[in-house]
Amino acid sequence: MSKTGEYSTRVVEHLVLSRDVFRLTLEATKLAAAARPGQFAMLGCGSGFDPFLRRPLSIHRVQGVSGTVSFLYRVRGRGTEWLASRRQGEAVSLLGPLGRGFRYEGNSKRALLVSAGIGVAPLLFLAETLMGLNWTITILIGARTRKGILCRSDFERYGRVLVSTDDGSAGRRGSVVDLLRKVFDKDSYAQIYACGPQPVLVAVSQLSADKGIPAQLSLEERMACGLGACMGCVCQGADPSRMVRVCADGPVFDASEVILNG
Amino acid sequence: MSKTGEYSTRVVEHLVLSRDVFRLTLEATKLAAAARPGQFAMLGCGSGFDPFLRRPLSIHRVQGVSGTVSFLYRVRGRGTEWLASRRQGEAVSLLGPLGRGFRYEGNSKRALLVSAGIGVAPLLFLAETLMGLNWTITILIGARTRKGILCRSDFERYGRVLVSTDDGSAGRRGSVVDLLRKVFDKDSYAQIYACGPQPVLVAVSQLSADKGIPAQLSLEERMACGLGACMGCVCQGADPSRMVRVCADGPVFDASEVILNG
Amino acid sequence: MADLPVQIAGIGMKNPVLVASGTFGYGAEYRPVFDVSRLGALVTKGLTLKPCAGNPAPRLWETPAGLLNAIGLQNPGVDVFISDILPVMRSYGVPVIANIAGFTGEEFVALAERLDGSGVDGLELNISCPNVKAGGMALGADPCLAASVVAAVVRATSLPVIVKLTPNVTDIAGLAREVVAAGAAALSLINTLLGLAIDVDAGKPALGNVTGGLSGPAIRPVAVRAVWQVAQSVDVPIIGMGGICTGRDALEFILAGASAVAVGSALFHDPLAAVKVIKELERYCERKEIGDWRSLIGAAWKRGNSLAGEVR
Amino acid sequence: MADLPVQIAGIGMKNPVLVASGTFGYGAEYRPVFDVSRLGALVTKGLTLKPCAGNPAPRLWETPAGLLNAIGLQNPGVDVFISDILPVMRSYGVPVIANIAGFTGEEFVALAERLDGSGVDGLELNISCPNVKAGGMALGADPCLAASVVAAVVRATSLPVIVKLTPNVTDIAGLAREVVAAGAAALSLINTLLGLAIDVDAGKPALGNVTGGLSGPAIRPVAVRAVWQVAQSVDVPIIGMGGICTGRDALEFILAGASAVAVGSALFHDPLAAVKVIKELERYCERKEIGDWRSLIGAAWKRGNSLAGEVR
Ligand SMILES: Cc1cc2nc3c(=O)[nH]c(=O)nc-3n(C[C@H](O)[C@H](O)[C@H](O)COP(=O)(O)OP(=O)(O)OC[C@H]3O[C@@H](n4cnc5c(N)ncnc54)[C@H](O)[C@@H]3O)c2cc1C
Ligand SMILES: Cc1cc2nc3c(=O)[nH]c(=O)nc-3n(C[C@H](O)[C@H](O)[C@H](O)COP(=O)(O)OP(=O)(O)OC[C@H]3O[C@@H](n4cnc5c(N)ncnc54)[C@H](O)[C@@H]3O)c2cc1C
Ligand SMILES: Cc1cc2nc3c(=O)[nH]c(=O)nc-3n(C[C@H](O)[C@H](O)[C@H](O)COP(=O)(O)O)c2cc1C
Ligand SMILES: Cc1cc2nc3c(=O)[nH]c(=O)nc-3n(C[C@H](O)[C@H](O)[C@H](O)COP(=O)(O)O)c2cc1C
Ligand code: FES
Ligand code: FES
Repeated sequence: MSKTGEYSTRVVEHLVLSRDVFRLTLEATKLAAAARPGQFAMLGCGSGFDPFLRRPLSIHRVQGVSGTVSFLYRVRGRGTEWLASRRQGEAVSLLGPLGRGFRYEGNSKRALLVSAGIGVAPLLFLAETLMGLNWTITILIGARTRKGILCRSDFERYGRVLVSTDDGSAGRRGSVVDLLRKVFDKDSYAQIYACGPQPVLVAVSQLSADKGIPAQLSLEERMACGLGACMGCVCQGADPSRMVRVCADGPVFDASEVILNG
Repeated sequence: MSKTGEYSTRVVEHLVLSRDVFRLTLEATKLAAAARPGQFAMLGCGSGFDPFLRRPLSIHRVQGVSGTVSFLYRVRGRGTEWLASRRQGEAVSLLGPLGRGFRYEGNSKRALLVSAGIGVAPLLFLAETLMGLNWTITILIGARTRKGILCRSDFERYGRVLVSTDDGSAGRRGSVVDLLRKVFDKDSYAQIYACGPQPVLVAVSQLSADKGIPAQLSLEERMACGLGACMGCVCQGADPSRMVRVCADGPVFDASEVILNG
Repeated sequence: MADLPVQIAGIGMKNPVLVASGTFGYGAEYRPVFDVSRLGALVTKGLTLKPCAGNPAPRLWETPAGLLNAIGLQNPGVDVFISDILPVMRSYGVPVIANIAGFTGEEFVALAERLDGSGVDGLELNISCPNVKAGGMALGADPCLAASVVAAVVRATSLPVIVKLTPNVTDIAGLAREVVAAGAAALSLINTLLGLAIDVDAGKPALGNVTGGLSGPAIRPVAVRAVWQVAQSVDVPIIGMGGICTGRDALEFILAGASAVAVGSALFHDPLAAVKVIKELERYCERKEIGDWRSLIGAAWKRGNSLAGEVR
Repeated sequence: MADLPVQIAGIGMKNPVLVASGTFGYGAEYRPVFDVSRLGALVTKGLTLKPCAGNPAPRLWETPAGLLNAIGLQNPGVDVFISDILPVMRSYGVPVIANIAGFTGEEFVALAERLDGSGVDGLELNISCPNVKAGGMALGADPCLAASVVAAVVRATSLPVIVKLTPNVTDIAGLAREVVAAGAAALSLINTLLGLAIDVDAGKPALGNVTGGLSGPAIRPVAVRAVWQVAQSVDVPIIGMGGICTGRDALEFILAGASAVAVGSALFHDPLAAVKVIKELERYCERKEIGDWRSLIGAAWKRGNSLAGEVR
């Protein structure tokens, strides 16, 4: 974390992946050198004081050679909308890398990555890193429809990819949680890594407890400082009297460290 | 004024004339058809609610055939800075045309146009219109230095252009007010039209009163609605108990209608 | 499109979207831009007994997501309003609410008497203007004084009396209770927040009047809080205002307890804001298949009653 | 570069730019981003007698040019602060001001006693937090209660006592006078404005605590007004805060009467905001060739005395 800093970066490439999903690549040499999978950055979104807060986005990919960092994001509201209007060569302010990322432990070096929707964002960087460490990985990607399955071919470079869609238009019909249960019954893993909507995280957390396999979850909360200073982004810790900060104590938590609601 | 409306326009051309002066041309057919010299528009400047207010800019030029309207502006603060970042094809919201423009009266059809700095903006549209009405015009343009003299060649199409600069780098050395006094002593005019900083307007007003030649002044005040509704943009009327609205009663006033301070 | 009828203080409106006093002139000013008869009701610029020249310029100063103003009630006076302006306003076929501002309690009564039978549909008592030295906020921030003025006006007129409150007080709910007890048929909230800006280049206050009133999106959270607190404290309808720019913003006020909303400074950002708010409310009610939109009023605290207790 | 020294309540600072309590943690959090020893002084997150878990999530909600928060004073308690955190804070070589929050007057006294001799350079009494049910704003909005707490704390400690005021009152200048009469050596203003937002999709308040405190550029005009009014009413130095993002913003507060400023929410928009404010103030003083920057304090009303009378 010693390279955490405030950087003024330039847009190198900005791709539209689907109607509302974009991949933004920024020139950010120091960030590229310092970033670890699961960490995030706070991006300035807007020209005046409205929107006021920066937006947290996971580090999706790092190209050490070119010194670039990519983010994969879905346009949700006014901040991401503004971001989507940035063109090549324009400036984006960025604070990062932030937070505690994924940890890689376990003797079997077999990992299961579980994601849904835009939740794939931090897992691509993780998959690449795990492959470099000789892990064997299986990646589950869920979405409502075929179009919602993101980065499938990117992930295929790093491991086995299994897909599910609610409408069956790609992969297995059903939710990624169903898929997860199926896969789980057959194989064994040293670690589960998950990122996605709350129900997916809750299911992974449950399964992790039931089967005694450690899981790491990437959480989201509204953030102001991103640095652990404001106490704004808390989530219930396992010790009920303790609120943990998603930005500084996370965003990646062991499933056993937090109590998810919902 | 019946065509006054709120329009979503597109940038057709955006030229940098000098370090901080831009000419913005928008596709705005209805505005082009309705606009009269001396009128202005309120332009939305910003993507969120900050900056909050629209910026008043004079209509600089109208191309009826192509249905475009041009604005000539100097970057002063955050609103015009944002405007300057708009590129071709991007949208700009605009309310207009607004206000009471210049009036053309007088039997001699001889007009003197006086401006300094960015004050040339509304006078170009006026000059073109007066020429169409067979007026003979003299245009005085003042600035601090040579680089500050704007639109000289444009004006030369419509009449005689005399220039002054504080440092003597173009035209006569001195202020446009000195130039004005000189020109005034020699020739006679049916009307003076002036736009520029307060001291220029005060001098023109004074001269107009002294010599008994009517002058029309284009005033500036901070504005919110631009429509005469909020009473925010007032200036002291000749009747001291009456405050006049620059946006609706002006922005062009007979020098005798208002009391300028400064 | 969904119907959005509402009655405020006995004034029937075809929708709950009004304009905020002082931001819409007398309606005619906005006619070139949109059909003002689309609105639920029109609210006039503050009227005084005599013509009023207002404050010295500058009267406006932009602030982050907001605006400071110190107009100082420039208006032609109630008599010219009744003779020259009101007939035009009435021709739009929309209820007209006269916003009145006395510099003393007696002036409020005199204004109310003058307007009784004039053809306006209701009165909005501006006992909350931060931009005048007498009357205005000084009067409206003191619950006893405020209540006595309201009681006197209610006695003096047959028109429905809406009272507009200032947020520049320690306890707006307490103030609201006093004013309602004195006979207010509805409340408008909020008026502007007392603010000041320094023009750093000039080294002095930016406004001719020194202080001014802060409005616009910047103040919306304060306004929604005021509506939330007051709606749970009194039984009269509330016209909510303060930074409303979109249908979503209007819904915040309605869910917090407002029976109608007014669009003010947003018109300066987007002159079509008020019509957009109407359309967005209509669309919301259709999409959510809401039978009577009035079921939304106060729904944020009526639904989960556990919430309701926390704030008072 | 120009020197910008100042003394606030006897605490010497190399420049008048502080950070606002609760936005800067305990300093260490911002160390990766900039050298925190550049600041005039550090102000801690609000400390309570016992460890405090704070309010339920969500605690943050963005608003136009602002932020609503309802943290509820999450902190490890004063004892852990003294043993584990303060030594680190002191190592930066910058004065440390402890912001303390009691839920009762007695707790304020106990906190002050605990911190006396601990190594902090001063106390900031947070009698203005809108996010706790006891103490906080309820206490700070009542001039008598506030004065009695201040007097008790002043008696209990040898540390300089700075009192932080809430803007959610009818008469902040009157409140300030009471608190200064009770012994406050300096005032901090303003704390957040009481606000509320509705999450329209959820149909209920956006914050876990229902109401929250509004901060950021949105509230700046209210804060500058408060400083302007209070500076002309009392003779102690004022630390001005509320939406300060740039050197120009800081100058607004200084010209209005603040002897120091604090940067808070602006850090969320731009983590380098506080250092930028320092640099911009230095550059301003150089460009304007100002000998002693303190001549700027209150210059907006000291210069033209005719202005000074208008607001009180
Ligand atoms: C650690 C972390 C990593 C994230 N990584 C990604 C990513 O890689 N790709 C991606 O598409 N999204 C990611 N998100 C979610 C992303 O931050 C939000 O979608 C985004 O902030 C929405 O901003 P907006 O202005 O478009 O929406 P608005 O709704 O207009 O935002 C309003 C406010 O709410 C906050 N907010 C809204 N939704 C969320 C959310 N889900 N989580 C946190 N704050 C939110 C915004 O930051 C802002 O302060 C991440 C969130 C966190 C906390
Ligand atoms: C009728 C009219 C016509 C104008 N025509 C032109 C023109 O053709 N070209 C041009 O360059 N400028 C023109 N101006 C001035 C122009 O409106 C301002 O320069 C511009 O608003 C500055 O905005 P900003 O955000 O860059 O500056 P900021 O200082 O950041 O603006 C802050 C606020 O002050 C207002 N403001 C600042 N300066 C002025 C000013 N001089 N007059 C009115 N409001 C001001 C802004 O509108 C805004 O509300 C005109 C002004 C008026 C009233
Ligand atoms: C320029 C201006 C003039 C105003 N004049 C009046 C007035 O005459 N009477 C009144 O009761 N309120 C007046 N107000 C207050 C508004 O009616 C409204 O209460 C306030 O602006 C908050 O709403 P908004 O944020 O939507 O503008 C005025 C506001 C502005 C901005
Ligand atoms: C997230 C957050 C936490 C805060 N916590 C405290 C606190 O613990 N004690 C306190 O006195 N003020 C607290 N404040 C108020 C700030 O210190 C400051 O008074 C206020 O935010 C206005 O300044 P700003 O607009 O620059 O943020 C907090 C503000 C924020 C935004
Ligand atoms: S966002 Fe400030 S502590 Fe996490
Ligand atoms: S800007 Fe509103 S009256 Fe002129």
